[in-house]
Amino acid sequence: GEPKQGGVLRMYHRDSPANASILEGATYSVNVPFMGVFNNLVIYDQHIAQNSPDTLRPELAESWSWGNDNKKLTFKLRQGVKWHDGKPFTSADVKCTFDLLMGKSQQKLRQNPRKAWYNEVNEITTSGDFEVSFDLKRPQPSLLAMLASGYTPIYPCHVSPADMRTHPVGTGPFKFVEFKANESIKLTRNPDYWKKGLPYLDGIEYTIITNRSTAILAFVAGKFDMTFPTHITIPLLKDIKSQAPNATCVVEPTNVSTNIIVNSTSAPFDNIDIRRAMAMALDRKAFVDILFEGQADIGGTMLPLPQGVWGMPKDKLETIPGYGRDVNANREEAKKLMQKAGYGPDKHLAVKVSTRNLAEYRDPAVILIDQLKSIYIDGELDVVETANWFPKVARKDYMLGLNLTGNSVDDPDQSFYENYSCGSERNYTNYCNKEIEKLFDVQSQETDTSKRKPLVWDIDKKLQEDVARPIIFHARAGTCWQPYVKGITIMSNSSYNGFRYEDAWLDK
Amino acid sequence: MFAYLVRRLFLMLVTLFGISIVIFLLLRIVPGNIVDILFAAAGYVDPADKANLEKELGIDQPLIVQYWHWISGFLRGDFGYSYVSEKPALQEILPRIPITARLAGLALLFSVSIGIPLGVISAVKQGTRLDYALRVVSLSGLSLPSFWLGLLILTASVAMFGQMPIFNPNPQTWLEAFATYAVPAAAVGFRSAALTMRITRSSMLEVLRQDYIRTARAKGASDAAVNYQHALKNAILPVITVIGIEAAFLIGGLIVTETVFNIPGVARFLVEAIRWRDYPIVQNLVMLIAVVVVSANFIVDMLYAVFDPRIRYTD
Amino acid sequence: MTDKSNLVLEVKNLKTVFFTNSGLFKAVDDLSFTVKRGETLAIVGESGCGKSVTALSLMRLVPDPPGRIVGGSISLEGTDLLALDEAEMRAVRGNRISMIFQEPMTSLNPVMRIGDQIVEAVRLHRNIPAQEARNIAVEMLRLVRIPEPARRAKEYPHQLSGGMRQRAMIAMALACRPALLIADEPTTALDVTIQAQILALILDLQKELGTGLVLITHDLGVVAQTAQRVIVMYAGRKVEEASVEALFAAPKHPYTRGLMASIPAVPAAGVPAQARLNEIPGTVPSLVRLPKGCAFAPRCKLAIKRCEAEYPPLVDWGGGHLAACWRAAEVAEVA
Amino acid sequence: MSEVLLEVTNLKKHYPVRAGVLRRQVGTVHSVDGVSFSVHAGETLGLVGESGCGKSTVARSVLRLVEPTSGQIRLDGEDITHLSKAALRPHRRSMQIVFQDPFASLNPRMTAGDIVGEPLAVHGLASGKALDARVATLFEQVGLRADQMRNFPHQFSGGQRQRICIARALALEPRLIVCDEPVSALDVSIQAQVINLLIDLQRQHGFSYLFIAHDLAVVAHISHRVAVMYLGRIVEIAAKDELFRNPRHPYTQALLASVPVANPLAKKLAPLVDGDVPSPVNPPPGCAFHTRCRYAMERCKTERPALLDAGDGHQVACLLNEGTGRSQLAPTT
Amino acid sequence: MAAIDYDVELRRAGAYATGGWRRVLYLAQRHVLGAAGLVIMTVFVFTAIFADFIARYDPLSIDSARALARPSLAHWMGTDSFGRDVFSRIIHGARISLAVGIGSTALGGTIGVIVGLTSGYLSGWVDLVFQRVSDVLQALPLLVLALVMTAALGPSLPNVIIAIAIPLIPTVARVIRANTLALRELPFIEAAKSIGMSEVRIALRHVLPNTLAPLIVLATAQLGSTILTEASLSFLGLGIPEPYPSWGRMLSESAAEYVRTAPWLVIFPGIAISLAVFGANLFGDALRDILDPRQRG
Ligand SMILES: Nc1ncnc2c1ncn2[C@@H]1O[C@H](COP(=O)(O)OP(=O)(O)OP(=O)(O)O)[C@@H](O)[C@H]1O
Ligand SMILES: Nc1ncnc2c1ncn2[C@@H]1O[C@H](COP(=O)(O)OP(=O)(O)OP(=O)(O)O)[C@@H](O)[C@H]1O
Ligand SMILES: [Mg+2]
Ligand SMILES: [Mg+2]
Ligand code: NI
Repeated sequence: GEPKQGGVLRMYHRDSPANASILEGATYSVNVPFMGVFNNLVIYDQHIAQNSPDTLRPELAESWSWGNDNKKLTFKLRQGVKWHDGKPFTSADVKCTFDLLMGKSQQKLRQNPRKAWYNEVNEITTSGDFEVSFDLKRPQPSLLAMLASGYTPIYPCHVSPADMRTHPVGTGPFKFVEFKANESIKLTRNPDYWKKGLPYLDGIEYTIITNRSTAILAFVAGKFDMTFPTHITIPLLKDIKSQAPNATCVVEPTNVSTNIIVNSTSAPFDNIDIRRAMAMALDRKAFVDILFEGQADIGGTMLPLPQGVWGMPKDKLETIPGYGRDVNANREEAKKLMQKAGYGPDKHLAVKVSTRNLAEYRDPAVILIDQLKSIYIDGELDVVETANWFPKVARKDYMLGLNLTGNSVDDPDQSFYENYSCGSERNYTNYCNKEIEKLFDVQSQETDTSKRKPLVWDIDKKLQEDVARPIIFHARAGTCWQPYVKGITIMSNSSYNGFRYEDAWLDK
Repeated sequence: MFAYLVRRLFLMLVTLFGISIVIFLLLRIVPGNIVDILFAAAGYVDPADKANLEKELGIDQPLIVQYWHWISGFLRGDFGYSYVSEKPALQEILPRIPITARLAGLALLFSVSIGIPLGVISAVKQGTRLDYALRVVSLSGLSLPSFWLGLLILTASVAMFGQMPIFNPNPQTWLEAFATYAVPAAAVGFRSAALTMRITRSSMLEVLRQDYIRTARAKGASDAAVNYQHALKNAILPVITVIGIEAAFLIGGLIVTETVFNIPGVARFLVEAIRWRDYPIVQNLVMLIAVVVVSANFIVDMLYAVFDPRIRYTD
Repeated sequence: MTDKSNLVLEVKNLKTVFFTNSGLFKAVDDLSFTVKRGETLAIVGESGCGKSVTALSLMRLVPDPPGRIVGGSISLEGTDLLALDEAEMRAVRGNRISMIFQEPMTSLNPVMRIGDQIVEAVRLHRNIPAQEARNIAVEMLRLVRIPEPARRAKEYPHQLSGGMRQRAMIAMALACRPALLIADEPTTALDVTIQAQILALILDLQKELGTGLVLITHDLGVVAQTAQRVIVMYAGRKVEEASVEALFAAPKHPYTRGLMASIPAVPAAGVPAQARLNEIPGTVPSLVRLPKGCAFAPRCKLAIKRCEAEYPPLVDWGGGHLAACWRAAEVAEVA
Repeated sequence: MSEVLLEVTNLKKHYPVRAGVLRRQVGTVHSVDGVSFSVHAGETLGLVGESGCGKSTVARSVLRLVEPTSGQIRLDGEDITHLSKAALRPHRRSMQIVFQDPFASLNPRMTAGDIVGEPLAVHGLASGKALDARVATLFEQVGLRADQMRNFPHQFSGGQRQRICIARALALEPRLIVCDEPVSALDVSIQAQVINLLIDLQRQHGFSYLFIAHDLAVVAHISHRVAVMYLGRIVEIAAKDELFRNPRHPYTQALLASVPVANPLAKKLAPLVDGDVPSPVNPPPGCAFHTRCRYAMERCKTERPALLDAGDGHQVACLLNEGTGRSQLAPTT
Repeated sequence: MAAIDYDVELRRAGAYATGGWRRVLYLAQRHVLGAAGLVIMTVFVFTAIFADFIARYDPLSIDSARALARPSLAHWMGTDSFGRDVFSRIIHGARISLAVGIGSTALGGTIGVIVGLTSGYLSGWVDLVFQRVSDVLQALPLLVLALVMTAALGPSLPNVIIAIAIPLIPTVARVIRANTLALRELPFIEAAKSIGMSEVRIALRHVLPNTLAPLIVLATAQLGSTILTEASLSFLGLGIPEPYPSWGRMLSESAAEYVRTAPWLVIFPGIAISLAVFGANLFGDALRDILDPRQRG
């Protein structure tokens, strides 16, 4: 039927985010509840599941244009938009936001995890209250993708970053009411929202429930209208369907890849043969079968097709060593490599597989260890607490690590530069290949998507062949809501960008 | 009596001081601090940012300074600010206390009001089927992991009533209030009721062997009078001690129960704070808990004197 | 033989056993005796010979399990106690028949005021208001010569000395003016000077109230000073019964004789240093594996074949002097 | 007389009563408050007194099982009051103790043989076969069978247990055996056996005994001399005959008179003293007995009588006896 | 008076059960629950020891083809989502749970005994310090302590054992200390002193053996609670990590996802934990009755 005004959407939240500041956040625990408070310059269409350059929509910007050999991106801003505290929104706010992100302003973010996104941006300039331009060092068509991410809301100039952590002020459809750590997050309808008639909901209430069973039970018992987005594992999905047959559930990729980080700086994985053997011993399908009952994707660095925009075509994928269909043949070859390196049935290689103490990490690690047995590698699981994980990785105090890499936008620039460029903070393995880095820049500047894709595929394939960070699979997860909840679209190639909820409504 | 009180108070202070040191040091021994945790989600640690943040939070200072800073604040009632929420720690802790207190109080009530009578019955009927049955039930109470019991209760109530008692901060009806507190309290209380019952039973059995029980019988007192007036009054002493010790255990049980029933009390909050290495919260909360536990033990000692005239706190 | 109307207690063939994991303890075996109004009957014997069990049997307070009265009759002022149901028995206990226990330290409820414990004893049997009962309690404490009885009534047992506690026990036992008082080693835990005080007190009160008294002790000196009649028990059985004078003058059972000889008397002047005592060789037999014949035979100098085979019957040697020994007649001469 | 084996001079043992924040001492239990006596070689000194008057404390102090507060203990002329534990060890062989409760005095988890052999093993006097043989001899000496060595304490009767304790004390061939109420827990007929055993052993080996009991009659039978204690002090010491024939202290008299005589024709149960024993925490000033003494005078409330010799080594601590050398009290019997 | 069958009464009192096996059988009859507990414990210990022979599959071997199989003849307790045989995992889990239970009880017990003995025997300032330390440890909720400890030490089998053992120390030490203090007053200790025995030897030879009974009773009672503590830690994500098949983690993890879809994943570990703890408690209770009727706890 027609969208109806009214009602509060009740959702549970999987854990208590550190604070309410999306710019400082690095997990979708922050995005989901607070994205509705803000607007971006541009945003992915909230009702098209696949984010792609074609689904970019203006938001606070009414339009944008490329100039100066694609090195200048200019936005015309919407007029008459007000911050939740009544102050008018202007181009100054946009400049403030990006200066903050680029570390150029007086005020500092406590954490700035996505500073690297703006590496190619020289400067932000305003021209009048309602025009703002990004000056780039070189063309970077992907910048728009980053600006459209849920991670890139526009912050007001007049509120300090510290206040944004505890009491965020935005221009979005919902106003922040309160955030009680470990308890609840409450948003209420912004009656002065610049999109007339929106939002439909009177508010959104998140109850924080860390225990998954409790949360699911509560959803089944009708305490919630919706589960936390992409929080439902495949086994649980079955459970929910059996208990709440009316609920609508969707399963979508989360654009989080599960991969292996290899410490190639010290023995034994300084030996490329052993690295290759390990990569070839993987039975990716087994991972997917066990952990997702078949419902996950195998691919390279970029999210596989069809949900992914940049994924390699299947035939290309299967030419990569270790991706071939015949696992046994792969392993035979892997064994040979191992023997070449001096290992065999009588001389096993003992390896520690480090990972974080979370089920999403531990479970694949267990399977990994089991699979490595087939090529004379005796793995031992080394479970690390969250607090120790990155310091440990940074110290290179591991042999193999089982890691999850989340991609906030389905875009090669974000993925490649962040994870594989020399010196990048998130390039844990310090994989550094100048050749490939050049290729990164080439694809990055290509404005024609159809020409850019083959470039990306080649890079992706090369990365896999180099065993830079072997990708095991790309996870999927489910989201459920009660039948009367309408206007919800779960993004199929990102889990950070689809929570504006301005036109979600309740058919009750 | 006065001298005793002063001495006890002094010992309590010594204990609390010890606890403050232990928890302070333990937290620093635990690898990683709030900064690591904050950065963990981001997937990398920027050393400069990290140093900045550590400086801002004051966790780069020498331990002695940090300790002094904390403890002097604690004594002044200044609990500092939560690292995570950046709100005053007191403001975070205080509203959660009544919730846990209600829960703990109810659980204790449950434990005492079920445990003691059943313990007496089981002791008086020692060796009968009833005794066996009660003992088995109480032991099963002690054998079920409490999270498991909680989940069973939740699952069962969803399966049977399509409803579940999930925490409701503003219960409208009596029933809601009941579900909010009573069910989880019963889940925790079951275990401690089992414990109370066991202690009551063994204490009663011991007392029933005493000479003065025989004296009471020789006076012609009825079984009921002997069991409840003479025996229970004496048997209650060890029970009281155990209930005092239970106070500390209860907090542990509440951590799990609050998690399962999603109750925003201090116990679960503490676990979260430990996870976040939120020193101001953990340190102050642990101190508050310790104050409660230590006071509970103190009250128990005082109750002892009420129940047992032989104990006069002169030394 | 005796005037039945004057009898307070008549015990016939009392038999109390314990079923224990080491076997059947015949703690009291075929015991008969009587107590007259105002009379003091002493029961003596070594530790474990069944004195306390006899007392508990009279009160029907033998712990069950493991104990059980398996035979005989106990008639108190004409009613057979063993035939009463538990409620009727409660009405008798503490009322017509009372008991003072050996350990004054542990026999008082430590968490109840002395006064309240006496009040309870009174009110269980007499339907009177609390205040009146309290007055009676203070009166009883005064009767047992506790100084400042009103204050002491408000105190707890631990605040009293051993002697005072025992007095309070006596006050409690006598609160309802029972027909029969059983005192089970009432002074063993006390010092001689206090013992003398307590014994004197019990006898005074007994005279005053005309109560029948069963006094259990292992101290022949106490017996000599307090009792009119004496029963000597050995291994659960009565081996001799006589008036106190007759018994001390001429014991008829070798055990009694040995006992008397082995008790070190306070020497009148002239006892040589290091006088060896007369000892009874051997040890008291276990009540589980009693010999078939006379239980004392293995330790008895006079034992003959017959002693080992047959248990000697209790024979009246005149004047109510009963003894169970085949050679009772010769005892005096042999020693 | 023969040589002095043990000499105790002005022995005091005070236990602190603590209270307050810093457990400051707020009072003192005057368990033993200035006791002097001596035991000669081959002699038995009996020590009697009411419960709690400090008899056991004297016994423990003599053996240095508790540290005396002040005073002097000389064993064989050597002052052992302040010897270190190590220096004391050789002297331990000269003195041994037998306790009241034979069951509690035996480790329930050791066999009788091990218990008796332990002193020998500790002092390295014997081991292996020799040890067994020695233990067997000891068993025979105290009237136990050697085959009972392998039994555990609970398998023995009370009298037998006390024999094991005695055997353990004998193992080191001591010269002095302190007996702290060794027969109080025993049956009357067994008590006689143990006393006879002690007497026999003394005759054979020439031990000295410090024999503690609350039962005057028992003490009378085994002792050469008797000391009477009241509230931490010795009130009278005399040769046994002298003491019983001519008790001079009112307390001794009361004690003697209170013992029920096993003779129904001599009834005399009228108690001689009234009242209870005062607490050793606040002993009455002056003569501690004055609260219960029927001869008490004003002076008794303030003046503490010294233990003075009244002739023939008969020492009394009573103001009535002062200076006269003769009791002014009428004998009570 | 009702006729009394002496034989029946004596049998009930255990008079015929003398020596060796008969006594054991009698005690088993008297303490049916305790005997049941002993049987349960024995079965668990047995399975733990012979896990390799009893388990029919490798508890760690993963096979996607047979994931989430219902209980069947091939897999008595079904398989988990990794296709691991639940029966084999439970059998091997007995090892882990007993390792945690026995390990932490033994560790905490040993240290507790040493501390309790020393402090009870030496008294003085050693005792005073110990008292205050145990006050401190006891005022901190056990689970909080264990939580912080595991966080500090990192999740691994030995660390979990240590984390659970530490809060145990004061409990054990208190019991031992109280016992030592009581024993110290006993004449047989004085007798040992009087023959010139050294304090250490007295403590080890006379005091320690006599604290054994209460210690055993305490230990069996603690055994159960340590297993439960491990389960609770697992529930909070701090228990024994993969790949060890700890019952606590098996239960707490599958409880979330498989209660309804694959209940065997939840039922069997749940039963295993409860049964083991139940058995330990039953046995502990009976032991207390047999060994030390006056011990409370
Ligand atoms: N509750 C019981 N269980 C088993 N046996 C018992 C029990 N009470 C008494 N007996 C046994 O009954 C026998 C008689 O005991 P009783 O207490 O009557 O002796 P007693 O003559 O009073 O000795 P004492 O002088 O030591 O008080 C003893 O051998 C004892 O072992
Ligand atoms: N360790 C101690 N601490 C404090 N007071 C003590 C201690 N040992 C003994 N006392 C006190 O010292 C006094 C004398 O005790 P002791 O044991 O020597 O008396 P006793 O004459 O042996 O008595 P009994 O005849 O009862 O054995 C008592 O009042 C006792 O309470
Ligand atoms: Mg008795
Ligand atoms: Mg003593
Ligand atoms: Ni001389």
